[in-house]
Amino acid sequence: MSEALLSIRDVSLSFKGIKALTAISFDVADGEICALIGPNGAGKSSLLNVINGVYRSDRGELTFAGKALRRPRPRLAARLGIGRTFQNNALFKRLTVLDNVLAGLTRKARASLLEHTFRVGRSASESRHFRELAEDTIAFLEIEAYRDWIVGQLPYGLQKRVELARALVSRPRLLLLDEPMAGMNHDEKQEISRFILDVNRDLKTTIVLIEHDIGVVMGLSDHVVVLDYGRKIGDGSPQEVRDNPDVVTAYLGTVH
Amino acid sequence: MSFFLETLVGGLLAGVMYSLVAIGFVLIYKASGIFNFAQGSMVLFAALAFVTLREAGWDFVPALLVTLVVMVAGAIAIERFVLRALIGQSDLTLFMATLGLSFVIEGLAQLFMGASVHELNLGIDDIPIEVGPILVSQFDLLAAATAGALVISLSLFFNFTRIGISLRAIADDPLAAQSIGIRLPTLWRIVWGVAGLVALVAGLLWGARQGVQFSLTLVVLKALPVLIIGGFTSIGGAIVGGLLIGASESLAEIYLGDLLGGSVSTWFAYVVALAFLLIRPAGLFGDRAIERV
Amino acid sequence: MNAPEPFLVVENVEAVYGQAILALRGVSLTLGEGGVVALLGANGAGKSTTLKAISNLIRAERGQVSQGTIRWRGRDILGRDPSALVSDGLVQVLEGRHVFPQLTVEQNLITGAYVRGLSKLRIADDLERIYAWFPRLKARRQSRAGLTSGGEQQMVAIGRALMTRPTLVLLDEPSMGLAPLIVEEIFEIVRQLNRDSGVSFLLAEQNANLALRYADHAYVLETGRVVASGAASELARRDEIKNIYLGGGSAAAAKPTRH
Amino acid sequence: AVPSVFSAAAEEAKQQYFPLATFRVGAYASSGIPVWAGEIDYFRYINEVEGGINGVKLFWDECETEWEVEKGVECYERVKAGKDGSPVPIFLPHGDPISKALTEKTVADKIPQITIAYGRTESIDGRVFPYSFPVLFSFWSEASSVINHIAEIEGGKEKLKGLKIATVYHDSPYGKETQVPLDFLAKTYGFENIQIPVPHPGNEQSAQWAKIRQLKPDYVFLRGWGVMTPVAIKTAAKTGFPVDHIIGGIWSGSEEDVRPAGAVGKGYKAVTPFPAGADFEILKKLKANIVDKGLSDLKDPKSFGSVYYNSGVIEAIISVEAIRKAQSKFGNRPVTGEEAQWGLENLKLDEARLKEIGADGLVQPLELSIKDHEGGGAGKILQWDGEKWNIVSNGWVRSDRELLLPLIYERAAAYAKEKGITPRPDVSN
Amino acid sequence: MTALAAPAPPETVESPEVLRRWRVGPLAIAGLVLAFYALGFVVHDYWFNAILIPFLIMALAGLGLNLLTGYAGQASLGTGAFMSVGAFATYNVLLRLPDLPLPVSLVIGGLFGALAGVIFGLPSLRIKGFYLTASTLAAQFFLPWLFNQYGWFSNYTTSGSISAPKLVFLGADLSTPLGRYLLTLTSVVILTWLAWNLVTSQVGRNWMAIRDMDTAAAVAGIPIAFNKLASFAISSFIIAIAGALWAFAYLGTVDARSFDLDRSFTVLFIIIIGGMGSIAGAFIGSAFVILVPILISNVSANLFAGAIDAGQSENLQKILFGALIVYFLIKEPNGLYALLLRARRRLALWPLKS
Ligand SMILES: Nc1ncnc2c1ncn2[C@@H]1O[C@H](COP(=O)(O)OP(=O)(O)OP(=O)(O)O)[C@@H](O)[C@H]1O
Ligand SMILES: Nc1ncnc2c1ncn2[C@@H]1O[C@H](COP(=O)(O)OP(=O)(O)OP(=O)(O)O)[C@@H](O)[C@H]1O
Ligand SMILES: [Mg+2]
Ligand SMILES: [Mg+2]
Repeated sequence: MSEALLSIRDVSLSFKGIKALTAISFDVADGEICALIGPNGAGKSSLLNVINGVYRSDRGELTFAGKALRRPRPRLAARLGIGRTFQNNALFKRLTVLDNVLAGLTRKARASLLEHTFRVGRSASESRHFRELAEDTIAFLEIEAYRDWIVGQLPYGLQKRVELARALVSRPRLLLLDEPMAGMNHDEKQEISRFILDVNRDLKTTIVLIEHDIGVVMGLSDHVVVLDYGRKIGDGSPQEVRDNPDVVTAYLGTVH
Repeated sequence: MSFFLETLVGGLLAGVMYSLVAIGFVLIYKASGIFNFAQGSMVLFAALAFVTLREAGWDFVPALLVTLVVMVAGAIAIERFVLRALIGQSDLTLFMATLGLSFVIEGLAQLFMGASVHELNLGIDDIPIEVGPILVSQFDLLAAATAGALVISLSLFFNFTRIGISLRAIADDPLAAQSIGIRLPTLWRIVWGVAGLVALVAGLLWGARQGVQFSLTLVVLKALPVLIIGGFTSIGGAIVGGLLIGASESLAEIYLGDLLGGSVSTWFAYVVALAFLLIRPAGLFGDRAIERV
Repeated sequence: MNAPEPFLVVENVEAVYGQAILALRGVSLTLGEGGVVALLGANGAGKSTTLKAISNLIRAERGQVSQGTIRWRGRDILGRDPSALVSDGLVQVLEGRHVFPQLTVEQNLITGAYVRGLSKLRIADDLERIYAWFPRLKARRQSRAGLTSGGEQQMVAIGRALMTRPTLVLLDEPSMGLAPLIVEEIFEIVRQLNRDSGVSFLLAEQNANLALRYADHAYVLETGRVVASGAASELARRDEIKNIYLGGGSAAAAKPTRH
Repeated sequence: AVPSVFSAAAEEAKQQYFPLATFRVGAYASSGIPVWAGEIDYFRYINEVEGGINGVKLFWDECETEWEVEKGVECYERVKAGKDGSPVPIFLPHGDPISKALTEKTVADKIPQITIAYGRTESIDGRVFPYSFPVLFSFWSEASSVINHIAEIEGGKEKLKGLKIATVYHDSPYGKETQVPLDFLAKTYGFENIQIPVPHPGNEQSAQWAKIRQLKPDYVFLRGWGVMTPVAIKTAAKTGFPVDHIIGGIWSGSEEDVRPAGAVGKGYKAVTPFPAGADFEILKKLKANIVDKGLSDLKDPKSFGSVYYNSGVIEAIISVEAIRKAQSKFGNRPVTGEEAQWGLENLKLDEARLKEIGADGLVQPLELSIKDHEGGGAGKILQWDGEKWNIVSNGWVRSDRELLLPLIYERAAAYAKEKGITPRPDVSN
Repeated sequence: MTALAAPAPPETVESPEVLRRWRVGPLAIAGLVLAFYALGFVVHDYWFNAILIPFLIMALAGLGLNLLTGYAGQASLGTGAFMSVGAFATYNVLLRLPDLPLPVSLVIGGLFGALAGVIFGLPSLRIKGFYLTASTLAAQFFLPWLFNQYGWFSNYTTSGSISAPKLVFLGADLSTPLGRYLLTLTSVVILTWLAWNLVTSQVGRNWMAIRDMDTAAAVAGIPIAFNKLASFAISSFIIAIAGALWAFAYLGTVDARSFDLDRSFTVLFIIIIGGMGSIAGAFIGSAFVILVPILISNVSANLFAGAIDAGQSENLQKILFGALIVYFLIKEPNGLYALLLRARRRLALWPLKS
C-alpha cells in the first residue's frame, strides 16, 4: 500500500443535536478500494458529504493528496479530482444520458462563455474532444444503447450506471460511490463490481464506496471501515472486519 | 409623533387587508404547491356574485350562503376538470393553468354578471373615530378583526386536524400521498372551497372599500410580498407579513416618498420582501426546501 | 371455471408511458389470498410498472394500462382511484423512498393511518408496532423525513404503508439501501404479517435468493413479458432460470475478486 | 398611396365605414360598455332618423382591444384599409397608450385619430401632429378649469393667492400631465401647488391621505383612474377631509367612479367635458327614436345619460360633424381619412349649429384649426348628490388657454425637433 | 443486461447533444429563415404591424426567458422590467449618441438589460423556487417605476412616453413597415443563432444541469453562481433587445407602464405553452399567444356578427382562450412543441401503428 491519498482526522458533524459523525479518523491509501459499511443512519453518506464539501464538518481535518482541505466546497473538490455518485440518484433528469455524462466534464472545460456563444476559439475542438471522452466512458459502462435517452425515463438500475459514468468521465483521482449497486440483481452487481475494479486497476483511481451487500464488499475492497451511530467501530482488511464481533452484532447479524 | 403613529396604524390596518388576500394563496399553496394566480379572479367573482344577488333584492344572509355555494361548486369543478388532470406536473405548469383559469373565471364573471361597477354596502359606517391623538376607521377595525378571526380559525383547523398534515403530504409528494390513501380530490375540493370562502370574505371587505369592480383582481399584487415575507406555507405568516408590509409601505410612502419622488410603495414592499428573503430564504415561517443527497 | 377466482388476477396487461413507451407487453399473473408472490427480473423488466398498474398509480406518471384486466377480490379495479384502493386494503410501497420530506418521521407514519380514520389511541398503538420493528425510526421520530438517511427513509416508506393495515401489499424493492440486518427484519415482518394476519404480498425484488426464500410463488419478467413462473422453491432449484434471468446462481457463485 | 386608391373606390361605395375599437371585456369594460353604447346609438340615430350623413349611411365593425396597446394596434391595422371599398375617415383609439402608439402610424396612413380628453396635450399643435385631434378638453385645460372653478368659489382669481391646492394623481404619464401647467398656474396666481402621487392601481391610499391631513390643503384636485377614485373619496372621508372640497378630473368624474364610494361620496365634485344628464335635446331624441324602439346598444338603462354614455354621444357627434364638414368640400360620399382631417381642421360648432343638432349644453362651442386641434378647452363642474351628477357650474368653465398655448407650442416644437419632423405651415383656409 | 434491447429514445426534450446532431435541421432552418425574409416582400401592412412583428418580438422575449427559465431553471416574472430597460436604454443611446449605428445602440441597450439582469439575479444565489420567482417581482415593480419617476429617462416629455428617433441603418430608412420587419427579423435570426450556440454547448448543458439538480451540478464541478448570473445576464440581454424592438419597431412609442406585470406573464406563458427548454418552443408559444386571440376574434367577428351581443361574444372569447390554455397544458405539459414532435412521430409511424 502506498501513502494516504485522503486522510480524515477527528471529523465530527452534528445536526441540531443529532450527532451524525463523532471523531472519525482513518486514511485512504492511494490506489485502494475502501469500503464504508455500517447500519442505516450510521453516518456513511454524511461522511462522503463532508469529504467533498456538501456538508461542512464541525470539527476535524481533511487532507487530500498531501494538501489540507481547509474549506472544502463541492466545486473545489471536483476541481481537485474528487468524483462522486449519490445514494438517491442525483442525475440531471431531463437531459439525455450523453449530456449527463458530458456535464461531468465541466471541470476540464477551458472554452469561455463568449467562445461558445459565437462558436469560435476552443469551442468546437473542446466539444469534439469532450464528446470522445464521453462516448468512451459510455461504451466502457456498456450503456451505448441508451445514449440518447432522457435519464428520468430510465429504470433505476440504469440510472445508477449513468451516474457512475458521469463521475468517471473526468477521470477523478478519488471516486466516492454511495451505494452504486443498490437496486440491482446479482449479475448486475457483478458487472458493476467489474467496472469498479477495472477503473481502479487501469486508471489507478482510488475509490471509497458505501455498500450494504457484504458479499460484494468482501470481494471488492482492500480496506473496510465500519461506522455505527456516527462512530468508527472497525477498520481493517475485509477479513479482519468480518471477524470483528462488534461489527457482527451491530451490522451483519448472524446471517453471514 | 401622532402623525407618525397615524401613518403607522393606517399602514397596519391596510396590511391586515393584504393578509386577507394572502391567506387564500397560502391555503392552496399548502395543499398542492400551486401558486394560484386565479385567487384574484376568485375574489372578484365572489364579490360580484354577492352584490348581484343583493341588487336583485336578496337578503344579506341568503345572498352570502348562495355565493358560498357557488364558490364551492366552482372549487369542485376546478378540481375535477383542471387539477385532477394535472397531478404531478411541474409547478410552473400548474401556475400557468391557474392563469388560464383566471381568464375563464373573469370571463364567466363578466358574462353572467356584467362589467358594471357596484357599490357594496355591508352596513358598517366608515366613520373615523378618535383614539387618543389618532383617527381610526370603524370599518378598518372590523376588517382587521375579521382577518384575525379567519387566520386563527384556519390555523387551528389546519394545525389540529388531519387535513393539515395530509395537505402538506400532498404538496410534498402527491404520488406517495395517493399511495397511502390520501384522497387528493377530496382534499383539493376542501381546500379550494375554503379558498373560495376566503376569497368571498376578502371580496366583501375589499369590495366595500373600493367598490366591486374588475380591479379587485389587482389586490393580489398587494398579497405577493406578504407571502414572500410570511412564507408561502404559513397562515400565521400571512398575517405577520401583512402587518410588516402594510406598516413599512405606509411609512416609506411618507418618509421616503419625498426623497425619491413618491409612489415608492409600488415596489417598496417587494424590496423589503427581497431583503427578508436574503436573510431567510423561505420567508419568516415558510418551510425550507429540503435537499438531501 | 367453478373454482373461486384467485385473490388478485392480472390478465394480459399492456402498459404505456406518455403514449409512447410500451413498458408491459401482456403480463398475466395471479396471487392467491394469503400468498406471497415475488416478481423478479432485470432492471427495466417492468416490475415496478406491473405494481403501479395494479395500484393505478401509473396514472400519476403519465402512464396508462392500454389493454388487459386487473381483478382483485373478484372486482375489476382497473382505473379505480388509488386512494380508494388503499382504503379497501391494497397498498403499494413505492420504489425509491417516497417519503414526505417536510413532515417528521412520525407524521409520515401517521399519515398512513388516516385512511382508516382511527382514534389517536389506536394510531399510537400502531405506531409502537412500527417502532418496535424499526427502532431506528423511533430515535429519529421528530426529524424531518427528508433529512434522514436513505435507509431510514426506506423504513419510513414501508412503515407508513403498513400503518394502513393492508390486506394486500405491493412491495417494490424493499431491500434497497437497507443494511443486512434490516433486510432480514423486513422479510421476517412479511412472513409474520402473512402468517398471523393473512396479509398477501406481491413483491418486486432484485435479491432473488432472498425473495425466493420467502415467497411461495414467483414470476420472472423480461422486457415487459412473463418469461417464467412457478413455485418459488422450484424456481430456486432451476439453475437455467437463475442463470439466464436472475443473474447468477447461488450466493456461492464466483464473485469478482481482486488480485 | 393608400388614400388615392380609396378615394376612387370610395366614390363607388355608398356607405361610410366607421370601425370601432371597443373594450367590452377586461379591466375597463365598465366604462367601455356605456361609451360604445352612446357612440353606436348616435350612429344608429343618424342612419335611422336622419338617413345618414347627407344620405351616406354609416356602417361599422367592432374589434376588441381590452384597452391594451397591442390589441389596439392590431385592431387599427386590421381595419385601417377600410371595408368594401369604403375608407376609414376617423379612428377612435379610446385609450391613452393606444393613441400614443398610433401617433405616427396615423400620420403614415393619413387617418385622423380623435382623442377627446386623453392623449398628448401637445398634439393640440396640428402643425406637428397633423393627424391627432385632442378635441374639446386637454389635460392642461382640465387643470386650468379646475383652478378657475376654485377661483370662482373663492370669489375671483386674486383670491387664489395663498391657497393650498393639492393634486392627488395617478402615478403614470397620464397622471403627471398636469404637473407642468399647475406649476405654471401656481406661479401665475400665487397658490401653493402640492403634488401627491398614488401608485397604480391605487386601492390603498392611507399614507397619501394621512399626508393630506397633515398638510391641510384647501382643495384637492383628484386626478384618478379606475379604482383609485372611490378609494380616494372613501379614504378622504375616513381621514376627515371634506369631500366637497375635492374636485375630480375628467377620469374621476363618472358615475362608475363615485358610486362605489357610497354615501360618503355625496358632495364630491368633478370637472368634465361630458356633462351628465338626459335632458339635452339630442338625448331626448335618442331616447324616443333608439332606446324606446329597442335599437339601443345599451343593456343597462340606468346608464342612459351617464357621463360615459354622453361621452360616446359627444364623440360620435364630433365625428359625424367632421365628416359632414368634409363632405361640404369633397362631395356627399364616404370620405377618406385625409378628407376627414380637413373636415376636422375646419370644424366649427357654434351655439346655433349645436342647437340644430340638439347638443347645446352637451357639447361646448368649438372651433378647430391647424394650430388648434383642441378647439374648446372648457368643462362643466358636476357634483354628486348621492344618486346622480348635477351640473353646478354656471355654464362652461373656461380654461386659461391663451396663457397655456405658448407653452404647448414650445413642447410640440421640441417634439418635432427630437423626431426630425418639419412642422406643416399653418395655412388656415 | 446487455441483452436488453433499447427502444428508440423518446424525443420530448431538447438536450444539447441531440440538437447538435440534427442533420436536417440547418437546411430546414435556413429555408425557414429565407421564407420569412421572402414573406416580407409579399405580405400586406397588416401582417407586419399586427402579426409578424409582434410575433417575432414576443418570440425573442420568449427565447430570452426560456434561456433563464427553461434552460437554467430560474423562473422570472421580471421580463417586462428587463424589456423596459432595453427600451429606455436604447432610447437614451439613440438620443444622446445619435452617431452610433443602430445595431450598436441596440446592443448597448441589451448590455444595460444584462446589467439589470445580473443585479436582480443576485438573489438567485440564495433563493429558490417560487420565492425567487416572487422576488423577481422587485425588478418588475422597481424598474418601470424608475423610468416613470425620473423624467431624465424619457427626456422630460410631458407624456412620459418615449418614441424612437428615426430608425436608420446604412442610409436605409427602417421606419417603414417592411424596414421594421426586416430589422426585427434580422435581430431575431442573429440572437436565435447565438442562443442556439449556447444551448448546444457546454454552457447550455451546465445551465440545464443546475436546473435539474444544483447540488449534483456543483459536485460535478459546475460553477453555480457564475452560471446562474450568466443566465440572467444573457437572458436579460436578449429580453432587453426585444423590449427595444417592441418600443421602436412595433409600437413606435411606449411608456414604462406598457412593460407591466402582464407583459411578464405573457412571456412566461409563451414559453410554457410553447415548450420550456426548447428554442422552437418560444416561437410556437409566441404564435399561439399572438395568433390565437386574433384568430378567435376574427372568426367570431365573421361568424357571430350581429348574432350575439358584442360584449358577450368578447367574454366568450376570453373564456375560450383561458380554456384553451388549460386544455393544452393538460394535453401536453411539455408544451406545444412536444405535442408537435409527437404528432410528427405518429405521422412517421402512421401506417404501422396508430
Ligand atoms: N442534512 C441533515 N439534517 C439532519 N440530519 C441529517 C442530515 N444529514 C444526515 N442526517 C442524519 O445523520 C445520520 C446519518 O445519516 P447518513 O445519511 O450519513 O447515514 P448513512 O450511514 O448513509 O445511512 P444509510 O445506510 O441509511 O444511507 C442520520 O440519522 C440522518 O438522519
Ligand atoms: N415514468 C416513466 N416514464 C417513462 N418510461 C418509464 C417510466 N417508468 C418506467 N419507464 C420505462 O418502463 C420500463 C419498465 O420500467 P420499470 O420501472 O417497470 O422496471 P423495473 O423492472 O422496475 O426496473 P428496476 O429494477 O430498475 O426498478 C423501462 O423501460 C422504463 O424505461
Ligand atoms: Mg446513506
Ligand atoms: Mg422498479
